[in-house]
Amino acid sequence: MNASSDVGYHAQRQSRWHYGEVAFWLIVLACGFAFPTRYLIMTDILRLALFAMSLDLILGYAGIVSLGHAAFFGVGAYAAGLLALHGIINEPVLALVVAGLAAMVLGFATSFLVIRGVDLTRLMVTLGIALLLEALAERFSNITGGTDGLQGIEMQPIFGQIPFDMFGKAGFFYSLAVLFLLFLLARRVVHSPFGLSLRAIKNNPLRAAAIGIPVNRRLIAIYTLAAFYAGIAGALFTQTTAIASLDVFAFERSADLMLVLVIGGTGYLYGGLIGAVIFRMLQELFSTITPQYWQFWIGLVLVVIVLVGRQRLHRWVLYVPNLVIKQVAGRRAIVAVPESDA
Amino acid sequence: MTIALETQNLEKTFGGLRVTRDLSLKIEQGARHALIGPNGAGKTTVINQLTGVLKPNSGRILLEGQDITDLPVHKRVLRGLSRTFQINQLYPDLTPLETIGLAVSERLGHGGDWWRRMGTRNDVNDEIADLLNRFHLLDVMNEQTVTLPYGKQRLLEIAVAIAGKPRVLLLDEPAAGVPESERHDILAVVGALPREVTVLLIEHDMDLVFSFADRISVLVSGALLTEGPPGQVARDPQVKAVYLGEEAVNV
Amino acid sequence: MFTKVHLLSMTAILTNLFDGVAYGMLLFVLACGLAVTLGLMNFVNLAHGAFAMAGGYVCMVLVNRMGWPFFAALPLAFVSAAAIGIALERTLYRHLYTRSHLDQVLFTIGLTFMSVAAVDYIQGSSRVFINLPAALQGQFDVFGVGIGRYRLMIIVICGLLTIGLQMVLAKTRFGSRLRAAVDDPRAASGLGINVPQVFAFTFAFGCGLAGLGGALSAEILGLDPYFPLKFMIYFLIVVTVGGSSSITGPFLASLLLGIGDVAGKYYVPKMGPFVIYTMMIVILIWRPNGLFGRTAAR
Amino acid sequence: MSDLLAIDSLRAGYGEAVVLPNMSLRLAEGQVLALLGRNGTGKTTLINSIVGVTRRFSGTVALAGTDVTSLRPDQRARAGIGWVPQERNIFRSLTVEENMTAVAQPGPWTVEKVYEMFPRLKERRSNFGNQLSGGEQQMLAIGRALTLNPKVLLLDEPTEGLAPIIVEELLKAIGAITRAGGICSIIVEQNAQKILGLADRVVILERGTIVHDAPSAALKADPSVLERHLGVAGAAAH
Amino acid sequence: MFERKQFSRAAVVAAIAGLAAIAPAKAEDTVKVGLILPMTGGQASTGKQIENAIKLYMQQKGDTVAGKKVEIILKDDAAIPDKTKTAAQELIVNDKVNFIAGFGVTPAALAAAPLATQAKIPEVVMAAGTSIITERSPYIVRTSFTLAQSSTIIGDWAVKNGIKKVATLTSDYAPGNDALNFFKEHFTAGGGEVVEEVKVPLANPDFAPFLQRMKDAKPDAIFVFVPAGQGGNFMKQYAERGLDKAGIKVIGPGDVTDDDLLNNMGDAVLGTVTAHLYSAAHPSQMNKDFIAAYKKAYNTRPGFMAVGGYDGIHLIYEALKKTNGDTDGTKLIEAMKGQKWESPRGPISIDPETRDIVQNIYIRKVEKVDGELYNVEFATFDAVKDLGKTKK
Repeated sequence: MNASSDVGYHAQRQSRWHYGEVAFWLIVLACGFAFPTRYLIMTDILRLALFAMSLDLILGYAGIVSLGHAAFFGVGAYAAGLLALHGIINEPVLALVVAGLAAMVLGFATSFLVIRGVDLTRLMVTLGIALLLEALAERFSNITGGTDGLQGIEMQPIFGQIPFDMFGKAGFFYSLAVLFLLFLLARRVVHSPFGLSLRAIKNNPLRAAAIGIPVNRRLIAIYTLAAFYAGIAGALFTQTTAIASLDVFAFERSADLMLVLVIGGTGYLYGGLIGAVIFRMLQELFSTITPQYWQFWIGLVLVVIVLVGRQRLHRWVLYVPNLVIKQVAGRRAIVAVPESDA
Repeated sequence: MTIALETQNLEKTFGGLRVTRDLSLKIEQGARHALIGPNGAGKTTVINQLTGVLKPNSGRILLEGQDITDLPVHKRVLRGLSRTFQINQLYPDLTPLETIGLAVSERLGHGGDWWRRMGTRNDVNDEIADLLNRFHLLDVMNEQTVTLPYGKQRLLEIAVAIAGKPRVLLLDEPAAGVPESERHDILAVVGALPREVTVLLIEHDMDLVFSFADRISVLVSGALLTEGPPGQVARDPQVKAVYLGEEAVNV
Repeated sequence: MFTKVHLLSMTAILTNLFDGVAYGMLLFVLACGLAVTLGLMNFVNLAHGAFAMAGGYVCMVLVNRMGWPFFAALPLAFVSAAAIGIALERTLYRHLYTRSHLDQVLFTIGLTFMSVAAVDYIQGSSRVFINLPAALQGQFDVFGVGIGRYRLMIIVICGLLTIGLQMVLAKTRFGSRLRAAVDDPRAASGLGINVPQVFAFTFAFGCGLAGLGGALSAEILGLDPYFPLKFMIYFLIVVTVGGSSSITGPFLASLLLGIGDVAGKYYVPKMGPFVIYTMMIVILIWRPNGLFGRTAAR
Repeated sequence: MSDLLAIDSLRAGYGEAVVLPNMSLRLAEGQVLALLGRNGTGKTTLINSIVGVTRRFSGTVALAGTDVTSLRPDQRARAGIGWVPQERNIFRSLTVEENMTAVAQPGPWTVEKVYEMFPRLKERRSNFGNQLSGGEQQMLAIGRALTLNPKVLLLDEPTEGLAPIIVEELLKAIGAITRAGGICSIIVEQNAQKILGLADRVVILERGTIVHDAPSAALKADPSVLERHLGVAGAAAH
Repeated sequence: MFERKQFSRAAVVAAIAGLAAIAPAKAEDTVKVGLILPMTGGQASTGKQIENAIKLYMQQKGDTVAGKKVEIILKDDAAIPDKTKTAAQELIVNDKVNFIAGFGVTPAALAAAPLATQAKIPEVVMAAGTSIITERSPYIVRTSFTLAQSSTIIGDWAVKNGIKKVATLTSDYAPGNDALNFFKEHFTAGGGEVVEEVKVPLANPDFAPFLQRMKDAKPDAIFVFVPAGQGGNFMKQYAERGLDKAGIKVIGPGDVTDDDLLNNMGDAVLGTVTAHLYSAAHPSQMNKDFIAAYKKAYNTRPGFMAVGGYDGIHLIYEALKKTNGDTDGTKLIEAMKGQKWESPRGPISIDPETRDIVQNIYIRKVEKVDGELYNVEFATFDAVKDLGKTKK
């Protein structure tokens, strides 16, 4: 049937790999070789990107707002830290997965609280959970080291072969590999019927239920998965920095994350990656220019982004590539980025 | 005749207000049944109870003889009860292709499938293509819903409900708000619904009601006033009174 | 060690209650403007603390640098914060009323960052204090219960404000127009009430209250450029726990939070903020719209 | 006599949906217009469009010769539009008296005069809006619109929920108010019989379009028109 | 619907833009000091004092030493350790700094320690005060203080001066715990009794309830340690609570009566006795000049954090002089060991074994001098080493 194969073709349009995407990842990989002196900050960007991708899964796809995503990051971070510190699991990759699972368990448990209520309640409940964990971590300082954090973490080599080095080279490629694998998984998930149903729930939960989608179950599933991602990001943080301190739970971490995702755009997975690059670059730029007052400029950027309108801004950003594509390839120009958030 | 959808002594109160009063309806298999009544008669409340959005205070709802009173919305859908909304309830960011694809996938039980990509199941694709074709949406299948003309959105609204292969379909004012020029498409599509689907139409537009329905129930103040074939309802003096206001009708 | 302290003596309980009430009242004055913007205009204004900070610094400059009497500077704290509020409302905020909560959150976090850095630039990052008149310093004893003069003044001022606020809302035409606008903005507008104007005025008033609260709180909470970030969470707790449909909810939530916080620190110092966060989560799960929120509406 | 209300080529609706495709209607001082039609034919949308709370695509609305199209609803209200909404929309956290004083504008209609007309409201003056019965709410909605001292009074199903004796008095009062000068009224009704005695003129809507516009006397003379446009049988005959 | 392909092109563009921003810095023939301080966040005042003091020193002494130009590269870490670590690595690898310096809090100083070891460059700690820091790397040297230094001394002093019962209030983090433990050890060894012990959260808005608890415990004195910047709040509420009237004294390390805030604290602070390394009232000519210059430049009084910074940069200068401009890290750290000089706080030196500071600890009492509040020194303990290490 002609129309049917046509439909199949178009339905797969989004999930097919494109040259641009391949190029994107090649460039990221190339960065690892081109800038051997900037591994730490690039690793930082990768972790942030993974963390942002986690938020994108719930915010960009399912429309769940969260001001407390650091809760899962923190659990992952402490889990990885404790595993390494006490030598429970010495192999980083295995520890990473276990830490992610720990966060995932928390995600599943708290998802029941989060799927209830309106946006504001969600913001506050998620924030509350993160703050609560921070308070707990401070309270049980005999386990967590309290305000001073876990001291003396020493990471064993990855697969027993590749040691973490001071300049963060191993950490960078390790993080990159993890990010890429999890990206592949996320990409697969969001282009599945499950992923599509999340977007439907975000767009219109009433109608989603009316075509037979078990809304709550889907939301719980994605929230749990996102918690896993955030936990992995947190565990990567601990493993690559050998630090786990209370600020992994901090409100600022969750807030920054939101900014990253919004700068990059939600609902297409690359938003977190691009946002992380731009955000860190901006932060780096501003804090180099003015180490004391960089927050002012970050704030200004945010205000401008919102005032101008995220959609319009993305259109402007895409204006030049648009023009190039039009000239070179003679194809239809990019119109807009999907943006309709909770 | 088998009964597709039935309510038994349905009661619903909001605060002290009885909005559904002892309502017992029987809708036969394959019927084209219309539910009419003046403003505030409680039609929407009845729909919401049928679909599971609201819970009745008492009374039962039976779908093909099975009690569905306590089932959540999505489970009723899976049992074959679908609805359209008076005000479009679509996914603004999704395309008609995705919207229908999703509905079909959910029905076939692939909705929770998180590994297989969309568009890789031929049975799903076939069905999507068929629906897009029937509802005149093939040409716009890759447009974002929010950008479609109102009439196309209305068609999509009905197509989504049909994609669930319902055995009973509740149509809530399908032609509401559609410009005159696009109205014809909607009426044609509604008229061409397969006979095996039982349709309950909630409608103000009497032209549409009388051209479509083979049976009409009149709801007043939450209670059933009368029921019968169109001719009989049209002649009913009580109905006349409700609509024209000869006398106040006490129920 | 516990045995040596008579933790459960009547005076200890009363002193804690007094301190808790004062703390709660302060939180209320600081946060009630946020309840207004959130409940009335459905606008998430995370920059609310910035207005409080503005009021605090204005008061500090007037008193410490220009030698104004403390009580003369307080109204100025109100006025300046309200003026900044109305200026921002007219130029920036009103464009965002119809935007998503996420946009509002980002925008106001951005404003908060800017205010933090700006105040740091102008006034430095050290904590500042406002020179108090001698009459407000120290404590006096009532049947063994220590009554702090400054806290007593806070209770008096904030109590009067709360009563005044309630009176304005309940008894004046503006109050009834405001309530009408909240109840049903569409009908209110169709019946001749200029809803945006009413809201703008209310917004400015809320900012003014925050400014006043900022000036009053410098002594107790400390005033530095990070004030808006540090206390943002407290304000949000007050508003979400109390519900934002009336001022009674936030008022009671503030008292609850104030007393709970003080008692928590006194009796279980190690548990610290744990008590409060748990309380908030439980309340929000039990009643997603807050203790006194409207459950039916929206 | 000049037109107090003039609607020209108004196209309006909600969101993307167009309910009134092209509405033109003029109303002179002292006129009482009965707006009839089945459910969903756009009666309330027409009222709401005059008030200014619908989406306007094109066309104009003028009040006493002044174009009010670009005015906000509250400005229109102050310019002289008194609205009794279909859902009554009583402010529930305001008392009966506050419901009126909050919107009142100077003029002959004072709260006291409203109390004279509805003594029941006076008894309940300090009750809150959400404590009133349906009938009381209806009285209050009308009283509230009157204290605005409007030039155009828009009543969307004002008799709904009122006892017959009150309905009669109310309709009489509306007639008297309107004819006392400086005012015109539009009453939306489902129950045509109730209102034919009062109205000077009857407009019937179908799918947002005027299908009948004539003096009410003509309609009384020929009930088949009503049957055709409002009844159930009329459609069956198609 | 957006076009994925085109979008990912945009992603590529963004990535390239990102790359362009990361441009490697080239090394020059200067001496670079990477200064990592909390310039934002709750600890910002610490960072600013140190930065100010360093700027002042370089204005006074010029920015060349041993023929090399000294360049300061300031990075903000907001007192968050992972940011410290990233900043330190960036500074070492890209900016090729010869020193890393600053470090507002202990975790920050610790986070940078392994980098200092591996890169073999000196880490000059100018603020953080936990004993263990200098043990974490042979390249760490400290010009601030340790809490053990002052806490033990005030513990001994208290017992000898008629204080028998003490309640303690300390911030719940490593320096606070150091202060508490060293104090307790010395105080109880001398026969004193700790009747109440409260650890308060580091970020703590209101001391009132804790203070009430202190008051109800009826001690002779309260031993207090709160981080620099919070002392003002504490003292205010101490007075408000009427603890001064109840005859409960405040003792502790000098953080609580930090000079830069002291003047705002009100008269209740009068009579507070603290043990500390520095007082703005230290009666040396050098200190008077330092204060005058600092006040002139920044219009505020310097606190002990500023002195830590001032001495820190001095130590860097001196080390460079000694190596004749050689920037080899190992040589520099050797040059730093055993350095002795006169600081605004008095005579100080670097312990050649522990690389920690050896300094006089003064017992001071808050008094009013010319209408301003000062910590007036009345007893001196000479050349105190860090007892946290000498014990081991």
